This record gives sequence, structure tokens and C-alpha cells, in this order.
Amino acid sequence: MEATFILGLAILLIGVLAVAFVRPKTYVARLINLEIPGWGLLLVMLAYDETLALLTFIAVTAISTFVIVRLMEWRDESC
Amino acid sequence: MIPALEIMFGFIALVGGVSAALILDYYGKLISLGILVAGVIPFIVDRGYLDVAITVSLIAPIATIFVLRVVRRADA
Amino acid sequence: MILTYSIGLFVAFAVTGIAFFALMRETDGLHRLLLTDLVEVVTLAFIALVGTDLAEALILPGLVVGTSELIALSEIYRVKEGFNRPPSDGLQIEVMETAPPILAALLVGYGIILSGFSGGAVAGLGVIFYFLSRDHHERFEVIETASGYSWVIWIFAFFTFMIFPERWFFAVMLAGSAILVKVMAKMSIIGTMRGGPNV
Amino acid sequence: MIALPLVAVVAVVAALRATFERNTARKLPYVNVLNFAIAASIVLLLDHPLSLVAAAAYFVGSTLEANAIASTYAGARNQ
Amino acid sequence: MLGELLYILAAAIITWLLFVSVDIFFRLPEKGGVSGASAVARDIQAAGGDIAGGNMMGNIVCSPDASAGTLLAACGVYVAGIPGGLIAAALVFIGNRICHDPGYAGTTGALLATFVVYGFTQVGFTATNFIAGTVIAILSIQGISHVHASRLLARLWRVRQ
Amino acid sequence: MKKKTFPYGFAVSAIAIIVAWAALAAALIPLWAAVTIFVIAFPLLVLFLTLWWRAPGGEEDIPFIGY
Amino acid sequence: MIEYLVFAAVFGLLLLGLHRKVIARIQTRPGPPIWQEILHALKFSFKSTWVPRTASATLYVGIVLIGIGIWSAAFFVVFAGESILILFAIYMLHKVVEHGFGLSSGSPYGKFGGVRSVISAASEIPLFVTIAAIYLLTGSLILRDITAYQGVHGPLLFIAPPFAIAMFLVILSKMPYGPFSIVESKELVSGYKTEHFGVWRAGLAVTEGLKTFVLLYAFVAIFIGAVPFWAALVIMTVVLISLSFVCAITPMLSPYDSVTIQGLITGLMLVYTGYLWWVIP
Amino acid sequence: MSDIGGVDLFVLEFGDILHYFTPYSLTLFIFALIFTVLVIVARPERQLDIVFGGDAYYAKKTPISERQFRRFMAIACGLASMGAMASGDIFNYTLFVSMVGITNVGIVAAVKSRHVLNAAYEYGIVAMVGTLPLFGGAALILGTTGTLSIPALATGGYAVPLVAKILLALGVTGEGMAPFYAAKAEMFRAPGAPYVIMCSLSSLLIFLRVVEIVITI
Repeated sequence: MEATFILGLAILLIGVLAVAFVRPKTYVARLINLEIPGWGLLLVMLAYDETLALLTFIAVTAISTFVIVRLMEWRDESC
Repeated sequence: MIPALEIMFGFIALVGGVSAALILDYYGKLISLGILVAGVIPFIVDRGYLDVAITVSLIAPIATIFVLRVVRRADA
Repeated sequence: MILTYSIGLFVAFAVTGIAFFALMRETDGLHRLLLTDLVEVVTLAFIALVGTDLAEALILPGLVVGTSELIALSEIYRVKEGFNRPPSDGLQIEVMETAPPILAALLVGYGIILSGFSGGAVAGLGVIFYFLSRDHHERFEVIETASGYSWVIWIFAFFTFMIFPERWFFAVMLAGSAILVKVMAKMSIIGTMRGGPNV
Repeated sequence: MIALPLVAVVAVVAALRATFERNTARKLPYVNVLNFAIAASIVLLLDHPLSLVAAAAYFVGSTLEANAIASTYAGARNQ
Repeated sequence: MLGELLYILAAAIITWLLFVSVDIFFRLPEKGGVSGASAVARDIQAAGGDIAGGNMMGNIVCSPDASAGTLLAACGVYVAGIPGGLIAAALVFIGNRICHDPGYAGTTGALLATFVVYGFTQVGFTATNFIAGTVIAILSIQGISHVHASRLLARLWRVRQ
Repeated sequence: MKKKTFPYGFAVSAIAIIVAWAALAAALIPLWAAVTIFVIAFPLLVLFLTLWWRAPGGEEDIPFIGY
Repeated sequence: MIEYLVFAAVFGLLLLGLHRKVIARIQTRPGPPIWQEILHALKFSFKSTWVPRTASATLYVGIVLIGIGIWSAAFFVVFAGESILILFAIYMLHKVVEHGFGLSSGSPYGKFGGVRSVISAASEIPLFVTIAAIYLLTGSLILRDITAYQGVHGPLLFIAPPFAIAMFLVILSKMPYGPFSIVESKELVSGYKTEHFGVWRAGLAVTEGLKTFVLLYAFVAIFIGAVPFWAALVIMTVVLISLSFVCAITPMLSPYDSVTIQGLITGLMLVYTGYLWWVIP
Repeated sequence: MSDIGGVDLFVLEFGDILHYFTPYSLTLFIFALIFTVLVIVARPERQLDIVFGGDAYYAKKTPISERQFRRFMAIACGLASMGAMASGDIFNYTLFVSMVGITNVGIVAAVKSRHVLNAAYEYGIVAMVGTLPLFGGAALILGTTGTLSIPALATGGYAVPLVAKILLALGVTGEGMAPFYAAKAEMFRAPGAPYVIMCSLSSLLIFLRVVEIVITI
């Protein structure tokens, strides 16, 4: 039971709430809020010393953010 | 890390997280996300994973820049 | 330890409930896609809570699966909604002229040190970031060729494992670097995802 | 060792001020102070040659982030 | 405890003087280096501050300047002595290039600060004093009151002119 | 497939079944092997048999499209 | 062994003929002769045959072979007393075969029949609850062990009648002219069978015969236990006649209702299994 | 091991990773193999589109590039289901299952029909959400028992929580249980029979296998 773990869980919870009940209800706000639980999860992984997983997770999160950003750009361009 | 420090940095992270969730403005959200990262980094460093801290602090702005691309479009 | 795991599980289940509730109420396609991304994070939280070395080994494939599904779904969404005009250049700010090469070089360098899938993801992110700031005169053939060769190297390394187990270190290095190139190549193609004839 | 708690207190103050500032552009100086404090505490937490690099990487990264946000914000306002 | 606090305060004053003079020497208050810096300056002016001081504050936000150089140099001296400070200067240089900053304020500041900090460590100060001192110094500029800080910087800038 | 091949196919599958049956009766092969042969050969037997004795004629056409 | 297989196919077709006969008699029609289905199979096999121009030829032919093959395999599984899990796997995979029949021809009728067969998967779910419950009761899923268990404790039909009813319904949903045979309702011409004519239809008839025999035989083996072969045939006939009664007096349900009712049955079975699980320590 | 699927026929130990066949999983494996071969050799049909009540009809042809992509996806799907049938490790199994989910989407994603794409998208969302209970169940089993090997779990002595089993079954249902989605039925309207068959086959197979796993452990 340590601070990192608890903090991670708290941020995870906050982040998930933030994504689930997003204000204002736009794609961009949701996308930004989506980063919050990621950092919470990072702290949880950190608490268990899962560094390799942590690194990959952060990189892949950025990549999936980019994928969605790309999709939204296509959308803006075509609408 | 002494508990007082843990509380302070944890508090920074929490403030960042909560404000990122509550602020309505996109730029404000991104700035709050930066605050969240600022709170998280000392925990990584404290465990001795300096390489992870370096990578994470380099990747975080990249993710923000990705998001800024759509923020700019949504804003304009 | 037991208490930690229980509390973690409790939060994980609560978070699952919230995420599913939100997903249930959402009807818009893109919002649902974003929420599935959230669900992926929660999934990883479940695995991470186990907290052993094995859990770390399990997170990586979980990540791979999640990303590939996300990419596939976003592509389907694009086609199904008929978004067929590639976006013009988005962000014109000063730092985009200077930052990408340096940061990409740093990330690729670190990725090479890290090697394996993690290194590939880190390096791939760097390459995406670099491509983002450049005109897209990408040489797809080169990327594809590199990826193909790395595949061959990976297979070769695998056979080295099988046939000469005493050369395991060599095989590990070979396999690690091959996967690195492979993943990096694949990820960087996302960076160039600009539609047109190549997609 | 009073330096580290002092820096942490500065960080908390900066974070709070940044959070409660309403104007977007004027949040950034507060965030800048926060970045200084965090970069300092990275080094103070762990006395290791690499922690200098970590501090620099963090500082440069967050400065870049602030720069990008400010520039995008300026660009959006000029339109 | 109290003595250390005094040392930190002294260090804060020293670093404040150091980086403000370097920044002003490198004409940071003249104009915003990137559009973001100008935006910050404009908003500070709108809140009642001065545009010159705002420019400098914006530049500090948007790129590692002399203050960052001072901080990192102090860190470098703390972890590895003079070579550490030089490495910090190199890192600041890279940081400047990343952040689209054509100037050399940060690098110069880091180099100067390395020697200043090292010099002061010989007379009873510790490097940690300087690290904390820099943070407090930057707090005084960026974190207390934007309006007053910008006016103060503008006044100094007019002296330079 | 040519019409001529059907009797051969029928013969092959029938022989396979008979051999497997006999071998099983003589306890030369285990039950599962015989069953495997049956399962593979029996559908072929049925189909080749019927294809062999079916009426000639007919050509490709489109499916049933409604009354 | 092979003689049993051929016998099973023929007897299964005979049972299907009996099925039609009984239905006809209940509806006060004279009905076809009992060996009508066998005659049908033979008749189809003599017809001239080809592959439709739109079909995916390999799949179109291959699926007939697969259909006969899996039910032969199922027959041997039941006959050798292997795991009934395999039997039920084959039962579910039969759905893929139906689907394949329907899709491979390119005909819209066949396609709709195939899609409906996929939708009607709700009929398989009672099956799994039944399996789980049988495992709970007997501690094994090997047919030999189940038979042995019944030798000691008496037929499962009397120990746990609801499962017998569930299995009965499962078989019912595969019987032609039944309330659940939505894949063959008349607006789809012949459902997934529409485009398989001539020799292919004869192969399909063999599949149907084997399937009917195997399912009824499995019902006897699982719920009655070890009986002489002739007695098994008699019981199978009795069960079939009871099925025919049900088919004759119930209307064909719409796809939606069919799925709903099967879902309800599943729910009831789940409740009963839960009860059993509670009672059995 | 309580042999609900028959006695073990074959066990391949590869370090921690384990593959084994019971008569049951072998049957399923062979079925997946047959259909994979069929997918490789079969050409897609030309689906007829008719106007009901009229004489007009036309046959849809599948373009070559689309066919190649879908055939590749169908083969990958077949391989993934074979892997899921043969795997003796719960996490490997879940990975194969989620791969089946991805390839199922891939099989129909190349079809340029709005109905089909809509269905595929909906299904894809469900499949992606399905990974949560799937991996969650596997992780829960690992967390509570410390092992993931099915034979080891089957020997007893481990208290596998019921929740984990339910989650596992739920996840597999989400990944591929074709009939539960009306959406997936729409997916089957896509032309190209051999490939579409693979969707329904793989989802049935993984479901059949998870039944065995859940009863065994």
C-alpha cells in the first residue's frame, strides 16, 4: 500500500469519470480527457515496477491519440 | 521520499487531473494535463527510473502537440 | 499485498462499470470509438494490477491488440462515413520547424537502445512526429522493404534459437532489432496516413 | 535539507495559481514556475549524473509544450 | 535550518541578478521570440502590465533562457561539479534549438552560472542553495504578480536602453 | 471434373472403406484410425456414387430468382 | 462399423418420413409413404446436376462433403461413447454448414436462409446449460461414464426431467416443419437448401438422415442409458413421434419470437442449473 | 485433469507455453483447418442481387484486390482460431481470441457497402470492448492462482474465482459470438462466401473452446 499506487488509482478514477461524463461534450474534450486515466495507469504500473510496459504504454497512447487526431482531421476536412 | 513530499507532489498531480477534467477550455485542459505530468514525474524519478522519466517527459509534449492539431481546427 | 490487490480490483471494477455505462448511453460513432480507447486503458489496468513480471509480459500483447483494433476501427469509420479528402497541413507554429528532427532523433536513438517492441513503439512515435512536420515525399518502398527484411531477420533469429540454443544472446539481439525495425516501420506508416493512392 | 521541501512548496503554489488563473496565456508563466520547481526537485530527489539529463529533458519538454500551446493559442486568436 | 534559509535567500538574490542581467543583455524584452511569447506579453499588458516585461516573461515561458540555464547549471554543479555545468549548458543549447529560439541567452547564462555557482560553493554556499534559490527567483518574476514583475522588468529594460 | 473420374473416385473410396473395415475386423488398426478413414471416405463415396449414376445433361445457369 | 453408418443414414431418413406421415395424419391428410424421404434422396441422386454460374464452386461442393463428414463423425462419437462435448460441438458447427450451404450459391434465398440459421443460434444455448448441468450431476461428460452413472442411479430422464425437455427442444429446433425451423419458412423458398439440387441435394438428404438418427440416439443414450440396440431404435421412434406431434400442432414462429422463446427456455434452464448447483454440495 | 473433452492426445511443452489436444479440441482444430484450406482454394461467389417481383437481376463480382485482402484476413482468422484451439495457456488463448475479433472485422472491412461497414464498425466496437472482460478474466485468474496453464489449473487445488470464469466467457462472447449481434448478421450480407463463413466459424469455435476451458478449470 503505497502513495504511488493510491495516487494512480485516484487519477485513474478521476480520468475515467472525466471521459465518461465529459464536459463540454465534444470529441476534442474527450480526447484530451482520455490522457488523464493513462497517467493514472502509468502510476499503477510504476507502483509495480513494470517499466517496460509503462514505456510502451506511453508511446502507444501517444500513437493512438495521433490515430484519432488523424481521423478527426479527415472528418473536418470532409464535412 | 518523505511523506510530506509525496503528499505535495501527489497533490499537484491530483490538482492537474481534476482541473483537466473540469476546465472547459481546451487550452486550459492541455495546461492542466501538463500540471498532471509535472506531478507524476517526481514519482518516477523517486523510484530511480531516470531513463523512463526522460522518455516520458519527451513523449508528453509530443502527445500534446498531436492534440493541438485538432484543438486548432476546433477553435478556428 | 492482498489488500492492495483487493482495493485495486475494486477500483478497476468500478471504473469498468463507469466506462460501460458511458458506452451504453453513447450513440455517436466517434464518441464510441473514444470510449473504447478508454476501455482499453481499463483493460490494461486489470492486467497491471497483477503486479508480477508475468503481468508486464502480458501488458505488451494487450497493447498491441488494442492499438491494432483502434487503427482498424478508425479506418473503417473513415471509409464508412465517406471522409475521403485528405487533411491539409494542420498546425503551423514555429516549434514544428525545429522540434521534430531533434526529438525524433532522441526518441529513435533511445528506441534503438531499448530495442524490441517497446523500442519500436518509442522510435515509431519519433518517426511519426518527424513525418508530421515534413512534406510527404515518403518512400514507401523503402519502408516496406526494410520491414520485409526485418521480418526475415526475425524468422532467422527464431531459427537460431531453435537450432543453436547456445547462441541465444546473438539471437535475442537479432530478434530484438528486427522487431524494432518492423514495428517502427509499421508505426511510421501511420504518420504518413494521408490517403491518396498509397493507402 | 530544506531545499527540497521549499521547492515542492513552490511547485504546489505554482500549480494552484496556474489552476485558478482564468486567462489562458497568463496560466503559462505559473506553469513555467512549476516546471522550474519540478526540474529542480528531480535533481534534488536523486543525486545522479543522469538526473541532470532528466531534469533538462523534462524542462525542455514542458517548455516545448508551453511554447506549442501558446503559439497555437496566439494563432487561433489572430484569426 | 534558519541559516540554510538565509543562504537560499542570498542565492536567490544572486541568481536573480545574474539571469535578469543576462536576459536583458540579450534583449529578451525587446520582442517576443515566437508568436506564443507575444501572446503572453499581450495578455499581461491587457491585465495592466508592461509590454516589454511581458515579452521577457513570454520568452522565459517559451524557451529555456538564462534562468533555465542558471537552474540547470546549478543542478549540473550539484551532481558533477564544473563538467556538470558545462553539460547543462550543452543541454540548454539543445533545448534552445528545439524551441525555435535563435538566441544564446540560455547557453550564456548556463556557462556564467556554472562559474558563479562553483565560485560560491567555495565560500560556504552549497549547490542545492542555488537550485532552490533559482526556483524562488523565478517565482518572484513569474509567479507572484505578473503586473508588478513586468513593470519592474520594463524599468530595467529602459535602463539598458 | 470429367464424368469419367467419378467411377474411379467411387472405387477408391469404396476400397478404402472396405480395407479399413477388414483391417478393423482383423484388429490390424486401432478404432480411431478406421473411424478417420470412414469419416473421410464415406462422404466421398456418397457423392461419387451419386455423381456417377446421375442423369447426363445440364449446363451452368443462374440460380433461382423467384416465382 | 460402416454398416451401422449406412444403416443410420437410411433409418434416419425413414424416421423423417415417419415424421411427415405422423404430421399428415394429425392434420387428417393421407400423407406420403414412410419411405418417401429415401425415395427423395434416390430421386435427387439420379437427376442431372451442375454447379450454378454464380456459385463459389469449391465451397458449394465441399460443404456437402463436410456436412456428411461431420455427422458421420458425430455418429461414431456417440457410438463409441466419447465425450458428448464433441457431439454438441458438431451440432453447433452444423450451423456453419447451413450457413455455408446458403452463402456459397450466391442466391439471395440461400443467403437469407443462411443468415437466419446464424440468428437462430439461440437454440444452442439451452444445450450448453444442459451440458453444464449434466457435468454437475454426473461429474463427467464422457458418454460411457454418463451411461455408467445411469446404470447406478437410474435414467437421467427421471433424475432431471427439465434437461430432457431442454434437449428435446434442441432436437425440435432442428426438425423440419417445427415451430423453430425459421430457416425453412416458405418465404425463403427452401432456405439454405434452395440452390443445392440434384446430387447435392441427395448428399444433403444423407446428412439430414444421419443428423436425425444421431440426435435421437444421443438423446436416448444420455437420458435413458444403456439399452439394447433394438430397444434404442424403438425409443427413438417414440421420441420422434412425440416430436412430430409438437410439430404438427404448433405454428411456425416468426424469427423474432423463435429467438425469444428459446432465450426464455435458456433462462429457465439457467435458473434450474443454479438451483441444482445450490442443492448439490 | 478431469477429461471432459476426452483423454489428452498430444502435449507440446515449450517452456511455460503449452499446447495440447484433447479429442474435443482436436475436432475443433481440424474443422478450422478444413475451412482455412477451403478459404485458400475457393474463389468467392458472384452474389446475385435481385429485384423482388421483377425480372431484373445482376451478379456482383468481387474485385481482385478486395478479394486478396479478404482472403488474407480469412486465412489469418483461420490460423488464429487454430491457435486458440491448440493453446493450453489461458492468456495465449485470449490473445488468439482477440486476434479472431480483429480479423473478423478485417474480413468484411474491405467491402465497400455502407450497411456492411456499419455493422462491422458496431461489431468492432463490441469486439474491442470485449477485450476488457477477456483480459480481465485472464488477469484475475493469474492474480488469484498465480498460473495460467490450463492443465495446471485443471489438476485442482486452485480456487479459480467464479467471476473470472464469467468474465472470460463474457469476453469470448463479445469477441466473436456471432449470433448475439443483429449487427453481425448484417455483416454476413457481404459477398464472398468463403471468407464470410470464416467469421461465423471462428466465433463458434472460440465459444466452443471457452466452454471447455471454463468447465475444466
